[in-house]
Amino acid sequence: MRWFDDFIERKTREVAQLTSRRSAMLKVGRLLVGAGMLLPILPFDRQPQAAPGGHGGEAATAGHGGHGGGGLGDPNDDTTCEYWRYCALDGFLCTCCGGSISECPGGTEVSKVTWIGTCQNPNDGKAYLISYNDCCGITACGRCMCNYNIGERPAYRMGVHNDVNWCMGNKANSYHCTVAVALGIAEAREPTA
Amino acid sequence: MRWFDDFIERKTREVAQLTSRRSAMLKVGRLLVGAGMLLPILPFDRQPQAAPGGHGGEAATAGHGGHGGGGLGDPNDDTTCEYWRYCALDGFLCTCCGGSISECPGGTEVSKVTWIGTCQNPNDGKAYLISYNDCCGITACGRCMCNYNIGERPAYRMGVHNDVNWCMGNKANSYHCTVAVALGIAEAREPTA
Amino acid sequence: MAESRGEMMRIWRKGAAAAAMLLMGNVHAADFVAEQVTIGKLPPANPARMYVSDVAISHIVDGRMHIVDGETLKYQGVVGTGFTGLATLSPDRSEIYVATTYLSRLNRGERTDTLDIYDSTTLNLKEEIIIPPKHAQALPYKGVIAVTGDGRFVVVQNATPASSLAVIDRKASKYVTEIPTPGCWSILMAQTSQRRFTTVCGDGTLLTITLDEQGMPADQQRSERLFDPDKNPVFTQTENEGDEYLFLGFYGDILSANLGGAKAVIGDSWSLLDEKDRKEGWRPGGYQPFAWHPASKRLYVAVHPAGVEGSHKNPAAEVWAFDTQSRKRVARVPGENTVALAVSREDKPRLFGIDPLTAGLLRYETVPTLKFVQRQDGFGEAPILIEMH
Amino acid sequence: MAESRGEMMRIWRKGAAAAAMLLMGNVHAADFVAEQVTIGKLPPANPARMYVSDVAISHIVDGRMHIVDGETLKYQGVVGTGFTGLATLSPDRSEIYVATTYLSRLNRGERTDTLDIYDSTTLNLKEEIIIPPKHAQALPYKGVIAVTGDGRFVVVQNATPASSLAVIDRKASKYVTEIPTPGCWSILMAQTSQRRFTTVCGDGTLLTITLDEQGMPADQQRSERLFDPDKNPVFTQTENEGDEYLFLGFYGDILSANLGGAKAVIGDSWSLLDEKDRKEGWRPGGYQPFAWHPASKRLYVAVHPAGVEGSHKNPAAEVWAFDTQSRKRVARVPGENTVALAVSREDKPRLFGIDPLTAGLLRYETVPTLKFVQRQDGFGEAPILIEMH
Repeated sequence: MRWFDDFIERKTREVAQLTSRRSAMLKVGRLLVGAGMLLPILPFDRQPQAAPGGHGGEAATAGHGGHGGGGLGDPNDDTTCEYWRYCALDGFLCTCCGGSISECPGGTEVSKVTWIGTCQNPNDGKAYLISYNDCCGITACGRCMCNYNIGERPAYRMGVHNDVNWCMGNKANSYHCTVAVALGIAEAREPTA
Repeated sequence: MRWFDDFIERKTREVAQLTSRRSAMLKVGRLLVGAGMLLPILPFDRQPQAAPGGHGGEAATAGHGGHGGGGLGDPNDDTTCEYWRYCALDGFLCTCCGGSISECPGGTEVSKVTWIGTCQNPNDGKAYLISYNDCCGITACGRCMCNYNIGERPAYRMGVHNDVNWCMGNKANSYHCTVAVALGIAEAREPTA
Repeated sequence: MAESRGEMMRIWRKGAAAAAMLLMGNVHAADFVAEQVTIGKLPPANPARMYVSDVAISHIVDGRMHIVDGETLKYQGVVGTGFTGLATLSPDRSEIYVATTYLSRLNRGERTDTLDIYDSTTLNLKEEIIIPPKHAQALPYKGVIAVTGDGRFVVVQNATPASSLAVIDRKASKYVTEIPTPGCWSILMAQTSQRRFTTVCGDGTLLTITLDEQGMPADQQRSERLFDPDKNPVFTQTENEGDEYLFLGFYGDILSANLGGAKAVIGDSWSLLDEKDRKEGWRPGGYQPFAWHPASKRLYVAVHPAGVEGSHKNPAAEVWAFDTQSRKRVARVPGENTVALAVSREDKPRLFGIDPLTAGLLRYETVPTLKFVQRQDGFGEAPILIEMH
Repeated sequence: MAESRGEMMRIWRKGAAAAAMLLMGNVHAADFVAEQVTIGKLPPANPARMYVSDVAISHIVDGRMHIVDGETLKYQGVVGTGFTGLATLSPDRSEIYVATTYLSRLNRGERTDTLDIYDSTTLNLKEEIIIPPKHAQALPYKGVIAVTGDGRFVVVQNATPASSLAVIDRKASKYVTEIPTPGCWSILMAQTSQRRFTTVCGDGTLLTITLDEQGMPADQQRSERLFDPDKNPVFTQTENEGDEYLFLGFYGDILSANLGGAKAVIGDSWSLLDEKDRKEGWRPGGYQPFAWHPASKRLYVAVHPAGVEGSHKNPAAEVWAFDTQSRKRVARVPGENTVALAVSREDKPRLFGIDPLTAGLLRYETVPTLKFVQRQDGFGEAPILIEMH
């Protein structure tokens, strides 16, 4: 199984190299937020909406973003694109679709294959390997579209590519939303460029 | 065939009674424009967009209405909701989808059944029976959504109801867009209310 | 290279947890347990839970029913309703029924209509019952799909465009029969009978159909005229307390009928409007323009001023509350552009609405007085119907 | 009542014209000929006609390819591309090919992948060829579906996620074979050979595959390394003049290779950036970030300043024009947020772009100098790829 270990080692190195700093993520993130690429409805503003009843926290939904929010999203609010784990996430946040950061919404199934990002947690300064699992088999969620691409690469590097439907390996293969679970701690290095 | 003639007579009377004045249409129309009911994307502004290149005339598309237009739509511009024939039309204008006022876009088929409105032509002051044919069998157009309901009635009066898919009678039964052809001249009467 | 890629895929197929273990062997396993992805289900329902139908007309083959916690207006989940799906819940709220169309090639091809049955807690599909390809490809108005009080039969509005009703036996998981209902629309369940429902006809009468125990029509009787469809049409939406059904006229009348018997009995009617209202042209409007809370005798209506022919689906300028005993208006509040109203079944009911400009859901308190309290925007694209849990 | 309703339907089934005749008998037949509904087709194409792929991710099962007249930015029609459909045209532009997925129950159920073939004038479906259910459910990047120069074979990118290519014989209307291409992506057709194409691999090499006359792989050869995927990744989009292909690096390099032979030959490379550009952090970005007009030797690139890791899909702040002979920048104009560029194949080419903020299409003139001239917004939801007629 030596070749196998080699693969893992290479893969690990690869993702570690793609590690990016929070500062870079924020710069890119805001620009993409404005761009709204792949948005079903454009333009919009992804500021979190303060729910008048004090039950806020749900992010503005795609296409209906409020303009009442202010400032950057909170890197610790997992219903905003700016949540730290989303640095290579391209899709709908399950946290806005009835799920959570690690829970697919009811009625879905978890994608069998995933793509991997490496994101820095601003709370401990460490870089984490993040697995982005798509939740599959029911109609697209359409809420809280995010598109970050730190460490993302074209499809010739499939494991770090986010422009495919990662429900493709499932029998129920339509795309609903994406979770972001932490797999482990990676070494934080400067990104290649 | 006497019962048959009776039916036609009754039907004709019914649609004639539903005839409405342009003024009423405009009042309702503007409100509904603001409302954007059944819009895929909200809110929007249905003002026609003046295309910078001088090739204008295409109405603002659903969800992406420009705000550069001015004033009411032209009752003689069939790419705006305010076109006179659209007084009971609820759907996407085929004139914005590659078709024309009487032509379904390429790749579609014409609905076999229709609903009927009676709209006043501001150019000659006469009321016309308008047949709203849905164009069927391909993906929804999604452009130039209009929703006028003059003379429209609930589904217990199916022939003047616009909240069903009139492609239902076709084998290719998904809904793409709606044309509005003039079938004849009706007597213009005051609407019932 | 080729081999390792192949193996990579195989690793991934074991799922994220397995991949995590392997990857971590070469990273920092210390102090970190890889997270697992799980599948959620809905939290226990409260009476304010809403099921909001959305026709998604720009992608009409892919409609939805959004599930929203009315207490917080937080999104809880979604059920795909397909191409002009008509959805409702079982009387005990444990199941969601969707009558819809699937085409073999999305927008073309062979048409299959089904009654899809979902568990309302897990949102998993439990069953699919094939029905004739005639379900009404219509906007999801209240009453286009209904269930007998004992949960046994589901009745679905058909349109070809000729109107008929499909009867499905939920217990036996099979389609039973089609009942022609020419010129009539909507299904209003009797409450004191488990085998009886009424439909609203274009000549102004009500047609009551009584089923036998197999779900076959055993009796059909037509009532006296409830309304004049030319002069005073009614919305098809109804509200009821037991067998006492209320209808709303285009021009502001409340009509009534008792639908408990083999033949509907027309009750009395009254107007929501006084002389001044009429002068200002107030009229009801919307897709689900009124809601009734029988226990408190409160009726809520979405209204707009300067109503004209064709304004019957207009969004509301105001919501008015009436006491159905005194037949007096007891409150008027801003309408927030609502085109739908629904009230929760609880002692201190909450009233909900839909603002189509923003695909927004609206929450009003009704106790001590009617008051708008919350709005949350962005529930799908074209939500037009609310069913309460 | 029941009978007359039934008859009404029968009348209507004859179509609007028949109904018109009948209705007019009782109205005013005088001087009015009832209009007929007809089916349109596309007007003759001009070189500026655009085919714009839209993944419609909020309703991902129902994607589209919008057809737009580039001279006026007027909407001409649409082809449904299903669930993550990949679309392109035949070399003679007479047919549109869409490789896509249909699920038997819309978002679930049995998966069928097809190559749908449309007439590009009538937009009618001509044929459907069933292919293995492996087509890449990916964004429609340029090169994920391609056709041999003689129009015979259509090649489709697969992903399970293991990468492979599906070969379809258009003339025989049948699927031929699957060619595994682990770790590689995209299909770049040789122009001097009708049976050869190249794919870009994750180790930085190019893999060239030569088919036999039956469409079976007869030869596969891997090139020297074109790029370092870790240090200097390239976009998968390419532009070409004959067999001379240009690649664009994430950090502003133009790389080249000749793909005419059995083994790709790596050419020289140069940078778009000067010292000042580099200092300002200019980088290319987008989904189709560059366009080349070989006849005029003009290369157009969508660029943004202050580029960082992850900004490779960012919308453009500027569009830069280069002379590929002198390798000098000859113009820079506002980017209008474009994420795609395509240039028409004509003497005075027009350049087109996509602004994703507004789903807008952008038109630039290139003669005498590059200049932004028109924008029209609202072409679908998530357009990201332009193919010119």
